[in-house]
Amino acid sequence: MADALEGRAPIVWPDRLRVAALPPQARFVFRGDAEAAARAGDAFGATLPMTPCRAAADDARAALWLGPDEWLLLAPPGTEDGTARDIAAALADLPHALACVSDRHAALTVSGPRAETLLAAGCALDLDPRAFPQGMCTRSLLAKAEIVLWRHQPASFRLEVRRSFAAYVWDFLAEAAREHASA
Amino acid sequence: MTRYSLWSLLREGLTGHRGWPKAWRDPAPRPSYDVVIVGGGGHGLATAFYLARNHGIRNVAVLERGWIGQGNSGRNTTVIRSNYFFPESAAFYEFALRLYETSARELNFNTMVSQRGLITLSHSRHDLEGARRWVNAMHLNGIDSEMLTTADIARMVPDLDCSPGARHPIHGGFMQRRGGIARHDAVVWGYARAADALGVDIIQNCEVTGFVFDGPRAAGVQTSRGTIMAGRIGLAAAGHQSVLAGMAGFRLPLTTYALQAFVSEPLKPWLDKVVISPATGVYASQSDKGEIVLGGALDLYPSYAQRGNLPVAEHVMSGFLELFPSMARVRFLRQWAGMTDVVHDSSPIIGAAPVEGIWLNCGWGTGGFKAIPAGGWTFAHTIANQAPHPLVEGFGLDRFARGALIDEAAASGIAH
Amino acid sequence: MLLIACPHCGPRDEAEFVCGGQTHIARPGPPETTSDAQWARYLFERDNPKGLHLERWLHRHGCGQWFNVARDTLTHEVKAVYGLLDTRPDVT
Amino acid sequence: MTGAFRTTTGGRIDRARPLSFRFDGRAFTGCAGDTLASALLANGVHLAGRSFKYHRPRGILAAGAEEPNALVGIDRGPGRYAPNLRATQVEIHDGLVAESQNRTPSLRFDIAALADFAAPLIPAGFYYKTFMQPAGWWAKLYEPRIRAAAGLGRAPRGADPDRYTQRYAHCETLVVGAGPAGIAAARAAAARGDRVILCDEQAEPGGSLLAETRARIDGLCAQDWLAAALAELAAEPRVTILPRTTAFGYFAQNFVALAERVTDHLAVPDPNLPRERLWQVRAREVVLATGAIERPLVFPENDRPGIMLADSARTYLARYGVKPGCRALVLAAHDDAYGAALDLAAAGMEIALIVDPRPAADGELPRRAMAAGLPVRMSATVVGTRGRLRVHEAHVGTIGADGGVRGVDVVSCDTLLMSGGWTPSVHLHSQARGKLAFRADLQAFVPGATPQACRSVGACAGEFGLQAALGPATRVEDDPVREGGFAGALPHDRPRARAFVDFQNDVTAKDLTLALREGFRSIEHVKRYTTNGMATDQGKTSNINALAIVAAASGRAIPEVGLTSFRQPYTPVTFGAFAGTSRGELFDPVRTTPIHGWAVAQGAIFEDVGQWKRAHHFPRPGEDMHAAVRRECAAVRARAGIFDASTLGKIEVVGRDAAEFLERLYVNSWKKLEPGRCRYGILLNEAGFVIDDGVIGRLAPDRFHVTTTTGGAARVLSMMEDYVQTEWPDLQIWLTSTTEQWAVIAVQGPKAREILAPLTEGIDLSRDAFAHMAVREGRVAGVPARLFRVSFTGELGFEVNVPAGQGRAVWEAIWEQARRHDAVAYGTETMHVLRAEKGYIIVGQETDGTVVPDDLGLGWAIGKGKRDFVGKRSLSRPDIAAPGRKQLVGLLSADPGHVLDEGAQIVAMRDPPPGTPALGHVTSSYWSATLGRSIALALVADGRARHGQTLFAPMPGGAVPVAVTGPVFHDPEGRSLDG
Repeated sequence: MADALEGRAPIVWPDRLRVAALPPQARFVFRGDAEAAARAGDAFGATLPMTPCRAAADDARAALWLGPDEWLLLAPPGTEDGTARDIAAALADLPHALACVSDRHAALTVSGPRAETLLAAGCALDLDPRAFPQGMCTRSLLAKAEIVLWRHQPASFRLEVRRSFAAYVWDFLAEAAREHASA
Repeated sequence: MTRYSLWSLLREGLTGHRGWPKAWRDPAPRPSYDVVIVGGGGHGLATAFYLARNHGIRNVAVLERGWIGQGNSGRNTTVIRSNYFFPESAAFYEFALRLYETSARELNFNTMVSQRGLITLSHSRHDLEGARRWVNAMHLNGIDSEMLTTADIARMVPDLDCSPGARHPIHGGFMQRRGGIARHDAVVWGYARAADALGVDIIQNCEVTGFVFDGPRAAGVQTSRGTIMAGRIGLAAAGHQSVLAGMAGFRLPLTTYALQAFVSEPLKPWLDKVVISPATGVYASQSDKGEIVLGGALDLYPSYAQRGNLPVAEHVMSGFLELFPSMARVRFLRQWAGMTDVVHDSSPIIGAAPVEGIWLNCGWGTGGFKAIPAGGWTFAHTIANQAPHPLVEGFGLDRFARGALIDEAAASGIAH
Repeated sequence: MLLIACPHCGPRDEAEFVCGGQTHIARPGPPETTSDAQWARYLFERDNPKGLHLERWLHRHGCGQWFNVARDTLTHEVKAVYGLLDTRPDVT
Repeated sequence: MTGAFRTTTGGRIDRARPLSFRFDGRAFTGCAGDTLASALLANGVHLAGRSFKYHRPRGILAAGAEEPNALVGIDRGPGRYAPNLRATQVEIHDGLVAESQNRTPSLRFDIAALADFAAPLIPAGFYYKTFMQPAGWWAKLYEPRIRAAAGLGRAPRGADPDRYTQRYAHCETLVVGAGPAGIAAARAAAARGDRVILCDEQAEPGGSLLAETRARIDGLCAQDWLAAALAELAAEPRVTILPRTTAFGYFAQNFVALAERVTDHLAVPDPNLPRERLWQVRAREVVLATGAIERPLVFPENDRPGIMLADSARTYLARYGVKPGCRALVLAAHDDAYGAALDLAAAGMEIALIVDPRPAADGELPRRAMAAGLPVRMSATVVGTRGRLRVHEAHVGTIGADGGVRGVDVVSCDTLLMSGGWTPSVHLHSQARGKLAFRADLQAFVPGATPQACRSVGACAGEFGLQAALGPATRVEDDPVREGGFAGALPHDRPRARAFVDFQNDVTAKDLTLALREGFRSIEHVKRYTTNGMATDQGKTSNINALAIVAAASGRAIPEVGLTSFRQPYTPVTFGAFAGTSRGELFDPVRTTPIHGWAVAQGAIFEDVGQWKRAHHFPRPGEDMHAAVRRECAAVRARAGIFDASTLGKIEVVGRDAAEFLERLYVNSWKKLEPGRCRYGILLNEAGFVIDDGVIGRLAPDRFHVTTTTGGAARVLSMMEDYVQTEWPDLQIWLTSTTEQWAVIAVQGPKAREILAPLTEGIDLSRDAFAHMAVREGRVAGVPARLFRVSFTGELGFEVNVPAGQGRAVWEAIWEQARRHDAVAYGTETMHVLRAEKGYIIVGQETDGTVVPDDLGLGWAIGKGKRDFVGKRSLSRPDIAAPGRKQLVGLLSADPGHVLDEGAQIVAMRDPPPGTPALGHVTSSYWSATLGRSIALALVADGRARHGQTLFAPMPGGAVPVAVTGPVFHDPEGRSLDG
């Protein structure tokens, strides 16, 4: 399965910064009310957070709050059919919408001590850990592209970007990263 | 009125310029006038001038909240042109441009009209088709315009990035040679001085706070300098027209947005055309003082703040650098924002208000300056005859209910 | 750059939002009982006040939700943020 | 030695690190730490510029951002020329190349200075009064001359190779200005644990402390105390100190823009570093510690080289180890000028005379000056000076009780230092929409109430002196109170003499009074008429004096006259900083489809459609566009072609009320559409005009696959969300954008079925099982697919939707099959031609936002008996329902070989008189390979009633006759749809 960032070698400035593309991933957009979300969480295997701008994740699966009735679900590649079946079965009697969007996005990570500074070149959010702690996620803008930004580790952010914007986002980060090349 | 000329300048030069009379008087408001114009901008002052000159109505007052020309007349990018698409607009703006061409001698005040040519760039095949449709329509309307190849443009504007590798490569464009710029303050002051000479009272620091009614008919205005009765009231307060309408008890199809402009530090002559680039959302010219004048799109929410926001500034200036990559080191000196009354179809409103006794001149969006002479001329006619001037019959308020919109914005895709 | 407190996501810069203009405008209907004048007012006429303006904003690059904002068009001060279906807040 | 006027000790420059630089071609040496101004002064060079209007020789007036005269161009090689920089802000580096401006041929001899002799004839606003006769001369003669004379620096040539970046930042406390007050505020905030940003426009933080010579702070000399304080701040991890960073714009909600100059001061910049960085700071509180600007005095001939601000001269000595001259006359309307005189005298400069317009000065500094034996004359002023390229004498007179001046003495001097006191820098406070209050004792405006979380401290708040800046907790010794402050013009009895107020724009006191005489009473009018305060320094040294002169001349108090508004930027900012990385490819994202790489490899020519790159045609070797398009068209009609339609917008509409939702939104009816079927949908705005269209397939009772135009995708989704959330919250539906989830491959042509058959599993492609306008789910080339049977060409057609990640693989599999049938890949141009032959519209081409469905002959699509849908009510507005609207027709030019211009106007007469309104215009026009002739679509008034008529398209080469037909040129019965 071809990813929009295939063949992009990571940008690495040792002990400062690392920008790397992530492999393909099963993705869903789940929409429904709290009850539906709760049951979908059980079926999916990761809780759908009710707190705005929060993500719940284990090693394999994650559920990101994107809106009061909208979540982005991440699961291992190739699990699309199974996941869809499980959720459909569990919510047969509950109104909801599930759309598979595995190929809609490309994903990358920005990590290292300079990660916040690099993202600040194009993202207006306050990324200080006190304002944007681990586990926080949100849709936002990076320069001229919409992103989903998730601080999935203390010093690492995951960016989900629309497939056709992936090249732009990568090139933007590469350009902005240049000034960090020199310590 | 002492005529301005090289000779009067020489004469005064020898006597230390002590003999110049006031450009206009500073009269106290009288209790009543035949016509009261609210708004001392270009449109209001030109209306007063043409009321006096074309219609012999000289018992006229122009009421200005602050100082004349403090609104959009003094806060625009001074572009004049008549490259409009629909016959109604084309005829109107062409009339304005022709009046501009003779304004300096007409008003005996150098309005510095500079018909250096106005180029609209096409950045895609589709743009180019639009441009051709445009030019053909202008030809039918008897207005000069010509298609340009990329090579033509590169010749006329040497520093423009015409390379095919540009993010938005230039596929060509079209030019109105008679388009250009004028000196905005000179237009305001020229009309003010000429109107004053014909007996019009220009009353500054006079804010309208309400209307006086005689039954259903508006018969005067309350102001910060007392009540002033009026046979007819003309509202020409761009940026505040909705506020005035509210005082008079009606609403208008207007929304007010901030439009920013940017000026660079002065440079030696560098750009002798006006360049408009819809795809990058910027237009540029160079003033006689040498400043590069940039304009762009509206801020995206209603505003009366006369201040701009940073994202629009960034967009305009990055758009400018896409066109002129050599200008990154040049510095921007001054920014300002005007308040533009935007109408759904980007065409003006001239005609009767829903309230008897009140007449409207508004809705110029971002295109009010280039319209000033015709706006004044036709508004004066409309007020004097209590019937729309033929050129503005299509621009009445009734068009909205009928659906007879003259949608320049939709037809052109470029903001006005 | 305005700072607007999204009711769901908290304060965000204006770039994430789209302003939808005046709020509390009911769409007239049904068509057959709506006069040309009524319809024109719905399509075109707006309050356009200098001062407090009740307007709709969409958090497009955020939670995707529309909501209402009470903003001063002269100072850009955001006086209140409230839900689409809520009644107008008590601000001046 | 780095200049004859360099002191042997003192200052913050490094005498051990000489730097060579050039000014107007002449080689000079300066020291590390010099500005261009200090280095020139050290070499005895005062003449640094020419004024804008009269081209008068001008020297260095100040030591900072307020400098109006010493503007230079800096040349760092191709594309790296920067005009109009202030010599007082340019840090020198080895090899710096600077040139003066606005002079021909040279700074010392400038022929344009002839303007100075014409000065009596060209006062403020002269150009409004002349150049009007004879007609035409303005355009041909006067204006070009005026333009040539105007302007300062020259424009750079060649693209700037340097990079610019931007950064957002958030902090609890932003401190603007790293002088004593700013440092005190930053320390207090840091102690609270705040995130602090401390920015200063100068090369090193410290402000006035960098040149403080007397005071001791906590027992240390000012520079030692400063070093300690900065070290302490630098050690705080949450404190960011930004030198060379100007806070230039203050926006709503405490949003402040800073411009950081990163590499200009370096001889060899690191190529990885940006030249400048634009900071966008959101601060909980902003502390303004922007200091104050010393005020020049307005007296006759006050503009000669060698005439400087007193405290600037002192700064050059104390900070840069430079003596401004040998013999100074000091014009002191403020005690600080005495301090300057004391320091300069101590450095060995001769103080010829201190002239003080005040009747008495009994402050600490004047007393010290007198005690030190410096000659002082009270109640006196300077009424004139001499010296073309450098002042060499001053004429001093005594001010009588009546205000007249008499008893003029000539004092020789090579330097004239002046001080009218200090003007607090309230620019940012004012930008923040704070109010201003006038303080008569200072003759200046100080900050008043502010609507934002913002406070001013120190000199910019009118609180002068180190103790006031540092606060009671810090012990300051020898910080005497300084008094005085004069604004306006000093008295003199020389009616013809010129006393300059705005040095750069050559505005004199007489220009200001002339404006008043001519009726320009508002200060804004005076400013615009005289151009006072409109130079590149934006009136930093001139506004308050102009205000005072206007007030005095019109008998009003200064606050009555008011103040011109302070606008961003505080000092000029490069366009580059505003653009940041948003240049070239990053100016606007380039979006490509999953199949893009394949098209590139095939040598496709692309076109921009919004942000998308779409394959326009696929030329074979030797083919031009027309040949390629003809071949592609013929192949599709005869056999088949495949087309990348991935850019089409796609929205998944799911929920119990999905059909009802579409029913209310689109003009068509949807409730009766069976699962597995599709329909062509038309979307209007409430004004009734067509804004989008596309095929909508019903996958299940509660699930629709909606397609939109490429350009409409985002707009339509927002519009849908708008109606769902605001108009119809009663509906139970959800929307998900799937535009980028699916790659879409259109297979069109009689062979389409045969091409897909071998690749398709789980879908019966046969005519009866899979009718036109049906949708099925199955697998294509082993990939889960949604297969639509639709046609935008009039031929048998399918659109294969597969997950984008598989798009290219599936495309290549289909291509393999296609080649067996001698099918082609085709681009957007062929797509356009084929659909035009069938009279299918393209939104944005046949529509322009003023077109309703009936105009396009699409009235049939409107659901019968639908009570309402978006835009329905508008369709019955009088002028929409009225006859005479423009309707879609076909046009056939009389000469079949003539392809009309798209955008050609259509009229009834061969030679219409100018002003004849057009009947309509050509919306699409192509050569049709299928018909072997040209075809066109047009919107023409009453078009449907004109079939058979001959109309004309006026062209530069003469009018082209055209016959009006129906819009469907090919296969009107639709036989080909089933292959």
